[in-house]
Amino acid sequence: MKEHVNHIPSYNLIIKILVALLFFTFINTVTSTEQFGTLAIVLSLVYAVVKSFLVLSYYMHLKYESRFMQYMVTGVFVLFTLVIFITFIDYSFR
Amino acid sequence: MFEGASNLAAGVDKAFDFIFYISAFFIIGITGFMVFILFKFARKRHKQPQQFRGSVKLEVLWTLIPTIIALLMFYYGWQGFKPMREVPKGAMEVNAIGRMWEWEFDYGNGKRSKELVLPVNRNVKLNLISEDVNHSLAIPAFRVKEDVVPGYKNYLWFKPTKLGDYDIYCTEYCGLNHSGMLSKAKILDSAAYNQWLAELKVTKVLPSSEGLALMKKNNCLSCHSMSGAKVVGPPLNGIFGKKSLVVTSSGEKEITIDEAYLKRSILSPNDEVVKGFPAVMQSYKGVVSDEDIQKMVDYLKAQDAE
Amino acid sequence: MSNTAHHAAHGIDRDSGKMGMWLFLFTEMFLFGGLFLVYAVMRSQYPKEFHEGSLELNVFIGTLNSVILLISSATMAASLTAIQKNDKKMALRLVLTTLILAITFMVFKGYEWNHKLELHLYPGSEVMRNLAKGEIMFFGLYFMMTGLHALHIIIGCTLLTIVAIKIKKESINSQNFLLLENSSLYWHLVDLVWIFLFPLLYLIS
Amino acid sequence: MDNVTTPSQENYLNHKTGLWSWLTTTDHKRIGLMYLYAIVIFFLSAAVLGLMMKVEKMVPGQTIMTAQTYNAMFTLHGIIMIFIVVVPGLSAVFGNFFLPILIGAKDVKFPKLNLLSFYVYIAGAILGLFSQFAGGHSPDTGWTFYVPYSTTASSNVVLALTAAFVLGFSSILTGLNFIVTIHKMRAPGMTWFRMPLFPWSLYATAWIQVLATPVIGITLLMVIAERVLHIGFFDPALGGDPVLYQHLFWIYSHPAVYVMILPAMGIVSEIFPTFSQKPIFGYGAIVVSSLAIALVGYFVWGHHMFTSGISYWSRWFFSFLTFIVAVPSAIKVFNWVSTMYGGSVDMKPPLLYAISFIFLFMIGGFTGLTLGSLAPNIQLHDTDFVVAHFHYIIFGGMGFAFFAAMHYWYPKIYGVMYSDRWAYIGWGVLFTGFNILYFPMFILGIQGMPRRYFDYLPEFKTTQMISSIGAVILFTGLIIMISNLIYHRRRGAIAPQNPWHGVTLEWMIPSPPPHENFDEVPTITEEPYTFHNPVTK
Ligand code: HEA
Ligand code: HEA
Ligand code: HEC
Ligand code: CUA
Ligand SMILES: [Cu+2]
Repeated sequence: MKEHVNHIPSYNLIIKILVALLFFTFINTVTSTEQFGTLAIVLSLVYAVVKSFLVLSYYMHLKYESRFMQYMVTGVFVLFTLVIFITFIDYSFR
Repeated sequence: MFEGASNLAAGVDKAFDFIFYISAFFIIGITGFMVFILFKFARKRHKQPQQFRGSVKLEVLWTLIPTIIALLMFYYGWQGFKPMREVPKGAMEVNAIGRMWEWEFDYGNGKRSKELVLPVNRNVKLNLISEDVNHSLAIPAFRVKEDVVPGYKNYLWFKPTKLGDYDIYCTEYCGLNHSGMLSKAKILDSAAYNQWLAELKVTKVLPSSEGLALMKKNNCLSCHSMSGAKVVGPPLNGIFGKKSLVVTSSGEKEITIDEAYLKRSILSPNDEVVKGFPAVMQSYKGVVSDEDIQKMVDYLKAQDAE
Repeated sequence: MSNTAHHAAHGIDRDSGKMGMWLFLFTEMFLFGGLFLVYAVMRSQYPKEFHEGSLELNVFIGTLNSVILLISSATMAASLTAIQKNDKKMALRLVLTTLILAITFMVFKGYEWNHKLELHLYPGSEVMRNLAKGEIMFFGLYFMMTGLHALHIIIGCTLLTIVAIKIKKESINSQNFLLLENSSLYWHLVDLVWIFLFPLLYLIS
Repeated sequence: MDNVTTPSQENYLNHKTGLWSWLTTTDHKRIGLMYLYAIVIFFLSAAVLGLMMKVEKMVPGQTIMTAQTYNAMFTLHGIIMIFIVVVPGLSAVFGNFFLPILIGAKDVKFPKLNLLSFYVYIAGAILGLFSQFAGGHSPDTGWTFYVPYSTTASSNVVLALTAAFVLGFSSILTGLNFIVTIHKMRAPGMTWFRMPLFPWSLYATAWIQVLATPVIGITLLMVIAERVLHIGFFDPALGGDPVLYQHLFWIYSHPAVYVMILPAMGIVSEIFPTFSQKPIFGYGAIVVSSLAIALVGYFVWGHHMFTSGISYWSRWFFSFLTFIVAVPSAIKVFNWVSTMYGGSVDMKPPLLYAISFIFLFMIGGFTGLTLGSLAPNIQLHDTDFVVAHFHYIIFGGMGFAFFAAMHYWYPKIYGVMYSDRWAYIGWGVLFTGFNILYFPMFILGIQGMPRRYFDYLPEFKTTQMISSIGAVILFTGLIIMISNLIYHRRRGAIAPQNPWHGVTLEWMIPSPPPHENFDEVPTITEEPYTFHNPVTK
């Protein structure tokens, strides 16, 4: 196991991320109050995914974590998506 | 498998036999080979264990061959299953109703029967309706089985090909008397069938099914059946107006079941206990509103005595 | 997981402690994942009723709470930076800010729930029983999901309190801050869940 | 090498004594043993329930119990066997005891968490038993808790559900602990591919425990919410969906069956090389197939629901994947058999059990394929055929692997030997009884005999009778086997350090192992299962 340098995210970075997160939250409320139809749900999910990506990489330090952890977290999300997808093989073809 | 009596049997049996023979081959083969090894390479006889660690060729071989066999098995199973979901046009429809713990078959126009009577060689579609919990309608001789799920529109179809009586089971666990939820499928020739249908009495549809819903909701049916079966408590179908022997604190007496008695039985069941039953029913005073009790009693009153 | 710090004394290195925490977070993801699965299925069955149901929710409070949680996530992340920079005071202050924000979140949540109760909108109520089936489902999910989330916030608050005390006592310091790190991971997860809950419950028009 | 440990030497058993030292221990070996005793006791009590069900079914009609009791009985039997015995089973007992030793570590990574998960387990188990006896009816839903019955039944379902929830939590903690342990605690030189196969199988198992168990947790919580708070997730009257429950339940419970069998496969993978004095055949293939089973096993849950009205394509998909997941099992079977080929095979009791494992697992596996096939499933679903399938694969597979492990590691755990002669006799009776008990159930199932039936039609009389007699023989066999082990615990001859001439790390330390396993941490320099001078005396 190699010693990796311990990254400490600066206050500055933390605030930048916070601004981005708040920004997406704000847009989200806007795009869903207007009549965006089914697009609204898609957009909401896209924003949520972007936001969670930010939180995971910076606040939860995944960016500085080992490759293995990054794969694992991605894997878990992929696994969950697959489960939903497979369940819908049932529900969409009823 | 044992002899089938519907058009679907052949497909099921073919897939089953295919898997069965292959399995038998592998099980006997591998076991035989193991026994051979135990004999040939027993420590008594074979003192120099060879130290090889594997063979890529063999690994590939025994990945590929089982994959192919498995896919073949899948294919036969699928082929046998495919027709089961394709109901031919013009199949006659019967509603199969499952409730704790009986089957009822509704031929339309108020004609209901506890047994499934069908003409031979005609396609039938059974619409599966549950009035309470999950059940499953199974007729092994026809190789059919589908769950009867409340709120679901499930169905099954088949074409009976042989005259005779066949067992119907409930195969989804549905509570106390699950194993008693049996019936028969009677396959007649069409003349006999038509005559049977013509003679089938029209049962009046019960007025307040709200009462029944309440009884389910309050779990009355976990102790009482509406089919005449003795469960924990006495069956409640058609009891209104009948005579009943009850045990009170001052001894046994015979009463006629009237509205007042029904209410007393729900509010203070242990004052008059039906003879032959344990006094385990709890009072529903304060548990169920008077209004609801009235509805249940009305329902019990309206039940047709059979 | 609250005793990971204790293990630290016995040589639980930071890497292992964090890995254990991540594995635990995976289980949390699947715990909520089950609910999201139910949500997805039910939404596909009753799109209209879900829309109707979500109109009943207070978007303003929802948004406000989102903002609060995001900020609290930032302060938590910052406190981890602070402790690593050996700024004990700052770290403590940031953890306490997080705690206060968490409590504020709960107050708003409580207000929102209370409002629902006043309208007799709760599972099993008469009003609820007379709604359309899909709406009953929507509110059922709403209560279950936000309820479970709130439970996590409460657990988080307890954790934060312990962390604050330990920073104060300097048993969490710039050399040994695994508990703070793991608590902040936990806190971010709670935030992460809300990032999905908020649009799905409040914003689906 | 065969230096005999004198009992006076300090080891984990006499390192500290007294009940308190056991109850508060963080030694993985002691925790493993405590699990062993708890699990054996629960196994025996649930097994007695199984026996009683068989006695009830000896002849048609009511004999020794009412339908109500019968239903409560198979529910309790199922809950104990699945959640309390076989899911934790091998990993909690032998995993705890041998995982650290096999990878050359002094303990698991989080020893206190390990103890905590033991107590969580005990709490869950007690809650489960309590649900049977607390006022009201005992739960009678079956271990699957299908809604809407489980949400309307008047019995103590909530307690039983909570029990399963708590037990799941314990299982998660164990899994988590093992993953970190395997990642961080391997001895120097022990690369991933120098790790023996039992730790590998535990690794795959642990991932399933971590990633699948929470799903059952939330599902059971939803059922509890439905019963207590009247939220109608699954109640059609409130817009819910009963089949959705089945999806959620099996998303966990299918992977759970691999939680049961994977460690069993790991154990026999240890036994075959030792008793053949020959390296395992196809080490890499066995590792990969374990991981493949864990991964693909996640996606086949729907094969339990083929008749519940799921869509056509859903059935197609699940059946297809079910056949795919059988292939890695096939690979393992071929590799085990090939391991013995060319070896110097010594038919000691552990090997006998391992071989019976292959035989019974094949029968269970192939009948699983029959069930996974769409058309036959329609005929066989929820019949005694399914009951026979899973008893063959759980009891015949996992159970026999448990017995194999017991006989294999007994000398290591206790430092004494059992009687080979009685072990053979016990095996003979057990194996015969087992087949007489469960094989007829395949036939019953094919003829249509449904499961969870208190009573049956007269046409099944003879077959039921034969099967019940099998249960009694099996019972006798178990008693012989267990008595042999218990009897020699105090009176057995002192065991050498390495009675079977194994080459994995547990045989390099004294029997019983010292408190901290290794005096100095070993360094690993070669592949596992390397027999430099095979001993074939
Ligand atoms: C340890 C537990 C365990 C294991 C490992 C398995 C393994 C398998 N199971 Fe089983 N199963 C259960 C425990 C288990 N099962 C339980 C408890 C139930 C009932 C639950 C309930 O309803 O209460 C159940 C029910 C069950 C059903 C649902 C039946 C129904 O209710 O309708 C199905 C259907 O597909 C199934 C299939 C399989 C298959 C295909 C495998 C496969 O993984 C088997 C693979 C093994 C082999 C194939 C044998 C070895 C291979 C060879 C010798 C090589 C040759 C191979 C080929 C040519 C392919 N199982
Ligand atoms: C590990 C899993 C496991 C094991 C080992 C067993 C073991 C046995 N089971 Fe199993 N069984 C299940 C798991 C298991 N079962 C599950 C999950 C179900 C499904 C439940 C459901 O439908 O929800 C089930 C269902 C089930 C049924 C179906 C009920 C029905 O559908 O109607 C039956 C019926 O015969 C049965 C019988 C038996 C028998 C006779 C044994 C025998 O093998 C037991 C042998 C042992 C003994 C006979 C006793 C040994 C005792 C001693 C050695 C000494 C005792 C001394 C003291 C306690 C002091 N079981
Ligand atoms: C715990 C099981 C149990 C439950 C639940 C239960 N009962 Fe009963 N019931 C019994 C038993 C046992 C008897 C017979 C002994 C007695 O009269 O108390 C009985 C008797 C009765 C009788 C008298 C029948 C007769 O033939 O004289 C009526 C009417 C009745 N119950 C209605 C109800 C209703 C309505 C409910 C639900 C609201 C209900 N029961 C719930 C067990 C139960
Ligand atoms: Cu109806 Cu079982
Ligand atoms: Cu399965």
